[in-house]
Parts: sequence; C-alpha cells; structure tokens
Amino acid sequence: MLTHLPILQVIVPLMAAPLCLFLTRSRLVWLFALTVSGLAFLISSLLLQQVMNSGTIIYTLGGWDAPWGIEYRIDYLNALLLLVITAVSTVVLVAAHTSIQHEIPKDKHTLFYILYLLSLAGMLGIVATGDAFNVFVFLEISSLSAYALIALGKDRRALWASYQYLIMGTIGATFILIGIGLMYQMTGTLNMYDLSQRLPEVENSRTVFTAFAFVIVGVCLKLALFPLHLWLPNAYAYAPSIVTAFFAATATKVAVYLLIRFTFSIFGLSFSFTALPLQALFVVLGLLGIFVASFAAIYQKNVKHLFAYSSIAQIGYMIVGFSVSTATGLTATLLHLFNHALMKSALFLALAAVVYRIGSAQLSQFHGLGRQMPFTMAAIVIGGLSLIGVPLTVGFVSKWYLVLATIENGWWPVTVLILLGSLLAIVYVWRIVEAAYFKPPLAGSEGIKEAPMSFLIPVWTLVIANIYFGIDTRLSVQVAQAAAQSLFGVSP
Amino acid sequence: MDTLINISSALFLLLGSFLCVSGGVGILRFPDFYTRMHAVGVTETLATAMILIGLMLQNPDGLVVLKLMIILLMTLFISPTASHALASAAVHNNLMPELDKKEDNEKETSSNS
Amino acid sequence: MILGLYNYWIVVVLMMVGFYIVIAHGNLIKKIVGLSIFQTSVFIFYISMAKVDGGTAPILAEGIQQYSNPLPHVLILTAIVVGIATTALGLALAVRIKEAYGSIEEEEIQEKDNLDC
Amino acid sequence: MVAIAIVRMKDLFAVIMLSGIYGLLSASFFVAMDAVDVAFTEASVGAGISTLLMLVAITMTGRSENPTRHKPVLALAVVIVTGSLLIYGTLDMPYFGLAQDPVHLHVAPRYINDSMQEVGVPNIVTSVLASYRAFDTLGEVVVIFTAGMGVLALLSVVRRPRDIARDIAKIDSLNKSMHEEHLILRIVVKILIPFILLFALYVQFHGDFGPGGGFQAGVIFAAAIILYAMLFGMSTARRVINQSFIQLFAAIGVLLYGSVGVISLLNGKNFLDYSVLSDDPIAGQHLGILLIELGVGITVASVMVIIFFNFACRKDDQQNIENNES
Amino acid sequence: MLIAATIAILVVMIMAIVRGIMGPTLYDRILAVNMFGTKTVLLISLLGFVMGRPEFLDIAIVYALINFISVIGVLHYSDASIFKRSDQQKK
Repeated sequence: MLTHLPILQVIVPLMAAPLCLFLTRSRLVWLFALTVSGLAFLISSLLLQQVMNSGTIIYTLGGWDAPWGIEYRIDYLNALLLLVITAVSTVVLVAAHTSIQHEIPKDKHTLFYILYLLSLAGMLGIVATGDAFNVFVFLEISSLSAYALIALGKDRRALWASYQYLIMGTIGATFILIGIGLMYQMTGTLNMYDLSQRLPEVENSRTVFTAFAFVIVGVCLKLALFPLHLWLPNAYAYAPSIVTAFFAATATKVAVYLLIRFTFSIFGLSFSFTALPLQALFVVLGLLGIFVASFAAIYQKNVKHLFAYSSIAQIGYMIVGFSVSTATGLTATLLHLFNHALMKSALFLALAAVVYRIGSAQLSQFHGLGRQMPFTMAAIVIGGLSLIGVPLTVGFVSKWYLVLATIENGWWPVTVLILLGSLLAIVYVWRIVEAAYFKPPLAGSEGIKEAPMSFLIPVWTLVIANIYFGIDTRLSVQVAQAAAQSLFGVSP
Repeated sequence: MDTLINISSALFLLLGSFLCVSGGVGILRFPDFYTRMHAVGVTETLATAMILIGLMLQNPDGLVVLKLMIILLMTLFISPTASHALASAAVHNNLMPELDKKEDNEKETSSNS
Repeated sequence: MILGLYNYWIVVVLMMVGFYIVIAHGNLIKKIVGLSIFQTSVFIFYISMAKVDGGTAPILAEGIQQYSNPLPHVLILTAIVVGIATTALGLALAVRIKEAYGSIEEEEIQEKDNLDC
Repeated sequence: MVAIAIVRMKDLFAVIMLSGIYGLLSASFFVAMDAVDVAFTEASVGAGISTLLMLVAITMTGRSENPTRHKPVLALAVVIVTGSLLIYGTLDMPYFGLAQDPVHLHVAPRYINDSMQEVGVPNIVTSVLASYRAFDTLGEVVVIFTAGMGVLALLSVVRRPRDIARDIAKIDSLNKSMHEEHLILRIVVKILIPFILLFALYVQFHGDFGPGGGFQAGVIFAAAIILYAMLFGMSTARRVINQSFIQLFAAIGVLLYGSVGVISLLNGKNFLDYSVLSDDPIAGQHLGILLIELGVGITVASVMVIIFFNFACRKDDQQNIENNES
Repeated sequence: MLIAATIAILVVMIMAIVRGIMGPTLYDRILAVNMFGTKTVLLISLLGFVMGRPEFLDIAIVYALINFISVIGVLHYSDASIFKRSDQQKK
C-alpha cells in the first residue's frame, strides 16, 4: 500500500466527501471528517519521509506512462506543501464542530463538512499532480467549494465577498487555462516534466511568452498579489471563522506553490527571469503589497479584516523572497510559507474562539478580553509576535532568511524596507494588545468566559508549534532548503 | 434508378432550402409578431421535412435513415407544439397583433423597460 | 500569414468581448453571462487548435487516414463541465444577493455595504 | 460568429436569449471542427441547461440592468491590453489546421494509432477521457458534485410540514386546472419523455462507439426531468423525486467512479488501472469505461436536477412570500 | 446540392440572429431562438453528410430536444416574470 501513498493522499478526502452524505448526525460527520483529515496528515508525513529517504516519487495514474496519462510527482516542495495543508486542516477541524454551532444554520452542517473536505482534496490535488491540466481541474474543485464555504457566512456581506471572489477566481482560472492551452499548442504535451523538457526548444517564440504572462497573471489573481488582492479581505472577513482559519493558512500557499512550480520547474529559471522584467516587477509589487496592506491593516476596525490585510502583506514577503531568485531567497519563501500557515491558522482560530464567545470580531469589542479569555488572548499575542518576527518564534526564522537572502544579493534598500514593514506589523498587533489588556472591560460583558477546550487545544497546539519551529528549525529549514535547491537543479 | 434517387433528393433539398429562405425572409420583413410566427411556423415544419427526406434519399443506410426518421418525428411533434405554446403565451400576455401603431409602441416600451 | 491565423484572431476578439462584459458591467447576472462567453471562447480556441485539415472526427472507422487531435476535445469536455458548475454557483450567489440586498447592481450593493460599516 | 459580439443589451432577457444562440452557434462550430463530443456537450449545456438556469435566476432577480457603467475606460484598457497580448502571442503560432503542428505530433498520435489495441474503443475521445486521462474525469465529476453541494448550501430551504401540506393542496388545484392550461403541451410532453429517457440511455451506452457518454447522457436525463417539472409544477415533481434521495444518488455516482479506482488499488495496480477488472486487459478496459461512464452519468443527472430544483423551489418560495404579503 | 442547402440554411440563420437582436418584443426573440435551433438541427445533419460521416446524427437529435426544452422553459419562466411585473404595475 505504501507505493500508492501519493494517490491516497488526494483520493481519501475526495471519496470521503460524498460518503458524508450518508451519515445523518452532524457530530458523526464531524468525527468522520476529522478522521479523514488526520489520515491525510498521516499519509503526508509518510510521504515526506519517503521523499527524504528516496527522492522524488513518481506515480502514474491508470498505469499509463507520463506524457499520455496523468502522473503524480512528489518532491520536497510538494511534500512540504502537502504536510502544511493537511496539518492545518486537521488542527482546524478539531475546533470546527463547536465553532460552526453559532455561525452556520443547523441543516447545513453536513454540507459544510462535505465542502470542506472537497476543498481540502482540491488543494492536495493541485499540489500533488504533475500534469498542467489536472492542476486546472483541481483548482476549480478547491475554489468552487471555497466560494460556497465563504458564502455560508452569517453576514450578508459574505455573499457579496464570495461573488467577487468567484468572478476574480474564475477569471484567474480561465487565464491559467489560456496559458496552458498556449503551452500545449507549442509543445503538444501537458505533463509538467515533459513541458519543461520541450519548452526550451520553442523558448523564443512569442506564443510561449504570452503563455507565461497569462499563467503568471492567473496565478497572481489567485495569490492575491498586491494590485489583484481586492477580493481577499472581505472574503476572509465575512466567511465563517473556521473557513477563514483554514483558507488563510492554505489557499494562498497553494497559489504560491503554483507560482513557484510554473516559473521554476516548467518554464525554467533562465526563461522566467529573462523574458519578463519579472524580478524587478515582483520586488516592487511585493514591497508595495507589504506597505499598502500593512497600512490598511492599521486602520481596520474589524480584527478579521486586520489579519486579512496582514495576510496580503505576508504574501508580499513571500514574493520578495521569490523574486530574489537565489536558493536562499526561495528557502526564505518556503520557510515563510510554512511558518505563515502556522501563525495565521493560530491567529484566526483564536479569533474564531473570540467570535464564538462574544459573537463579533470588532476591535471595540475586544476591550478587557485579556482578563476574561486569558488563554485565547495569549495565543493571539504570541501569534502577533510571530507575525512581527520576534526571536524565538517562527516569524523570526523566515524573516531572518529573507534578510539574509537580500543581503547576499546586495539589495540593501530591500532589506531596510522589509525591516520597516515589520515595524508596521508591530503597530497593528499593538492595537489588539492595547484593546485587550489595557482597556477596561465593556459594560455588560461580565458573562464572557474562557473559550471551551475544543478551541484551546488546537489553538495552543499551533502556538506551541509556532514556538517549537522557531527554536528547533532543523526540520523546516532542512526541507525548505532541499526543496529550493532541487528547484535550482543542485542536488542537496 | 440511382439517378432518379439523386435527382429527387436534390429536388427535395432545393425545395427545403427555398422554404427555409422564404421563412427567413418572412421573419425579417413581416410587420408584427404574429405574422412573423406564421411565416416561421408554416415553413419550418415543411422545410425540415423536405431536407430530411432529401438526406434520407442520399444515404439509404439502415441506422442513418432511422435516426433521420427520429429527427423528423421529433420536429413534427415539437415545432407545432412550440409554436402553439409561443402563440398562446403571447396572447395570454396581451400582446396584440399590430392593428394600431400607438398600442404597439406602448408594448415596445413596456417590454424594454 | 494572415489567413493562417484568422481563426485565432476571431477567438481573441470573442474572448475580449466576454472579458469586457465581466469587467465593465455592474449587473451580476450580466457578469456571469460575460464569464460564460469568455470561457466558451477559450473552448473554441482549444478546439480550433485540434483541427487538422482534411481530418475528421476522432472516432475510428474504416478507410479514414487523418483524424483531428482528440486530446483538446477531452480537455474541453472537462472544461465545459467546470464552466457550467461555475455558472450555476454564480447564479445561486446572485439570487442570494438579490434576496439579501434587494438589488443585483454592483454599485448599489457597494453603497449598502458602506452603510453597514 | 462575430454577430454575437453585440451582446451588450440592457434587457437581461435578450442577453440570455442571445447567449443561448451563442451556445448553439459555438456548438455548430465545434461540429465543423470535428469535435462531435464537445458539440454534444456544449449543445446540451450552453444552449440548454445554462440558459434555463439563467432564466430562472432572472425571474428571481428582475430583468433590467442599470445603465450606469463604472470605469469603462479602465475596463476597456485592460481588455485591449489582454487582447493585444493574445494577438501578439498568436503571431508565432503554428498555422491553423496544419498536420505538422507540434500539437499533432507529440502525444496525440499514440492515442490515434494505439488506442484501439490498448483500450479497444473506437471513439478515441472516450478512450482518452475514460482511460488515459481518467483522473481528470474524476476531477470533473467531483467539480460537478461540488457545484451541486454548493448550490444546495446556498439555496436549499427548510421544508416544514406546513409547506408540504401546501404542496399537496397545490397539486390538487393543479390537477383541476391541468385540463385547461397547457393541455397540448402536457400531452406531447407525456409522449416524449419516455423517448427522451430511452435516448439518454442510448447515449450513455453508445459512447464507446459514437459521440456521447456519461456526461451528455446525464444532462439529457436531467433535461427530461426538468421538462416534467416545468410542465407539471414543482410540487408534483418534488413528490415524484425525493430530494434527499437524489442527493444520495449524486454521491453514489462519485463513489462508483472512485471505487473502480480503489478496486484496482486493492488488486495491486495503480489507481484507475482497469486491466484488473477482467482477465483480458481489453475487456477490463471496456468494463472499467462502462462503469465510470455510468458513475459520471448518475452524478451529472442528479446534480443537474438538484441544481434546477433548488433554483425553482427558491423561486416558488419567494412567490409564496410575496403572495402572503400582498 | 448539399453545399447549396447548407449555405441557404446559414443565410437563414443569420436572418434569425438579426431578428433575435432587433426583436422588439420578447416573443420575437423566443421565436428567433426557436427557429435558430431548428435550423441548427438541419445544419448539423447536413454537415454530417458534407463531411462524409453521417453517423453523427445523434447530435442533431439532441439539438432538437434541447431546443424544445429551452423554448418551453423560456415560455414557462417568461410567463412568470411578466405576471409579476403586471402585478407591480397594478400596485
């Protein structure tokens, strides 16, 4: 059975989703979904182990060889992503049952879990596959379920946010489809590895250039890179809290993965960074993203909005690391990807606990919460510190590598700007701390208790992971470095 | 015999095309909805039948003729039914034949609003 | 030169019409129609890529040498399904938005949102 | 083709009619381009189902569009940039229709030349769809399933006993008025529906040899049910077809597809390798394709029905509320 | 001969489109779509013969069906929307 792990990774949640319809009780469905997600986590850790021991795994579907059939190709990069996604999904699901009690009508609980599992399966499918068109199909699975999940939010603005996301997401997916079509036209193949072999022959044609541009724009739409980020804050802010916690930690990460995969693996390093002024463009967009989003975050009244903007800023960091286009830069991006998933899921999950208790995420409602919900607020504070990049948290590690990469390349101004961006993070995190600890509790809020255990356990698991990976960086750095080096064609 | 079939097939096809075109002219040139519908409804069924019969003669092969027959039957069923439904819906919703210019204008504005 | 590519150009024009509708129009349903036109044009682009002069449909039969390329057909079959799925979901959202906001115009919804904040 | 570029009307109704025409046109274009299977699907989807869905949607949302258009200049600029980029990209494209294009030289020849020996199905599209790239098709089924669940999550309404009682009353009144209203239509449709269902089955199982397959059959099947629902009223149709039952059906379709893959896993082969299903690999392929097409058909038909029913029920409920208010 | 018939049908299709775009009333448009549909059925069957693969008539059958269903659907739902509007006007 071990040889079939790559496909089981995707197929387990995929098949589990329709099975949920056969279960009647909402609690039962939750347990089932949790089991499935845990199983997926197990599989992904086994996969990472396999990759570390024996290198890239290739799995052909239906027994057809690669350019004709579809193949799964798992290397360090995929394995890392799979691990992050399944881990976050499992931890978040633990709290799901309690959290959705108040936020989603009772008769839709089963549907919620189905869509959640489908979305999980879609993301895993995108990451695991080695076929360009298969990416599109699974992208649609994950995004369609994402639209529906976001629209389940209680506020009517959730609907509008979801609609905007749908339009933007579909345009992005269609752009990717056009790009894949153009690539297929020039090479006659859809397999990623095969594409990377055949593209250099036709590299100088204008069609390949166009294909590249379309794929990049399409992925950036999904990625919420700075000028194309408009859908993200509302979508995150009005979705049910659990959904936010899940998507904030995974959806954009998958898009970053796609970006890396397309530029480095398919088009190849030399093409990607010579055909377009991509490097300069991405550095500028990344930095702009950091600053604009951080400033926007400072002025938000809703804490969910605040963290959503901070997500956009964090994507900016990843893009900067990506555009340095050295192995260190890419390591920084991957590390930040891993670490950001940890901290954002912790933060949003803690927020979900707050929403569960006080029914809102307005900053004005946070007054005095530091005493009423000490554990939850402590988690938010640690997560915030991690966002800033204080030593001993994961945020520090990835910022450190990022700074290292820019210095290595001699980009002093960029380094300074990154550090300045972190200062902005201090400001917005401080606003929450101030509200929670230094303001008197609101009148009539005496009845607020600490969040139930079903929240505290997952939140603190994530927080401890935040600190653990901030101190003991061996695993994450090693995998990220190996992945980055393999993308640059250097054997680790 | 072969030439006879060919000629008759060609004749059917030509007739069908002619009817089609006349229906097309009708839908463009006639003044109001009911006359247009008349033009289409009358020509459509016959034209389709003609062309399909012409095609049947072209290829007297079992399955193909069967399928053509099915199409023919379906159109014979469907197109009058659809015309009927259309006309009755139009009447039902007080769309008047063009007797008076003024009334027609009113309808136009209301349907575009 | 020009004749060899005319087909693609038509497709590009169609795509852009659809795309324009999506971006420029404020009506939600209209946007979805535009989206589906956009997608359909991409399908046409794929299919015209598959055509081989003198070839026929890729269903094997006696005495035919040249077939069109079946792979894009398969891809587009899948993509059509994805398209209808998106359309259905988008329309469902539009209906819910109408119920919640009483309007399906982008600007009015935005205004009402601003009032809420 | 380009005539349809004028889809810029204010009346949404006209827009939808035109998009129906657009669907038909692109479908006939697909036939001219030899893509019969695609034409099949596009006809039933683009011209049929999606037009219908849009119609139901606009009856709920109103048909007129506000004339205000914001930022047309910006939009136009974006469109022109994208368009010119595409045109620029086409300049180096291989010419249309040449047999020497890279597209036709690399992967496709194996499908055309060897699929008969390897899969044993004359319709190459089916063999690629259901065997070489079967996983894509699984993804496609799941996409449809997701859409069904999504629509359900968005639009489903809780049905209370009061509603059911009202439904029954409605059916009675409908039965009385049935003989006056739409009499001809109802009779014709009653005759047609068995034929449509039969035809759907034909398409389902003939997909190996001619154009057609699970997806198309599913859509036709669903179309028959939708036709019934429209003419005999939602309440009647809902009584004939149970909602939760049909949701289970959608799930069964996906599961059927997946379990074919799991069977090959259990037999030690790779996922979706059909050769384990029978001693003879070709027969195994045949059986596998048949089974997964069946899965596709079931899911598609039931999801289409789910989507349509939820739209229509939502509309009925809206109307009821309005009636109660007035 | 087949070609001539095809061309004739194409011409008629264009006419139908023109009516569909112009069509002052809703019913004109429905009529145009209906007519367009039947013409497509014919066109497909003719194209099958022109290309020498007349096996593909299945598509034409589907078209005929879909066309019928969509016309019925259009009528069904346009009725509803118009009734609603006339109610509003009364108010």
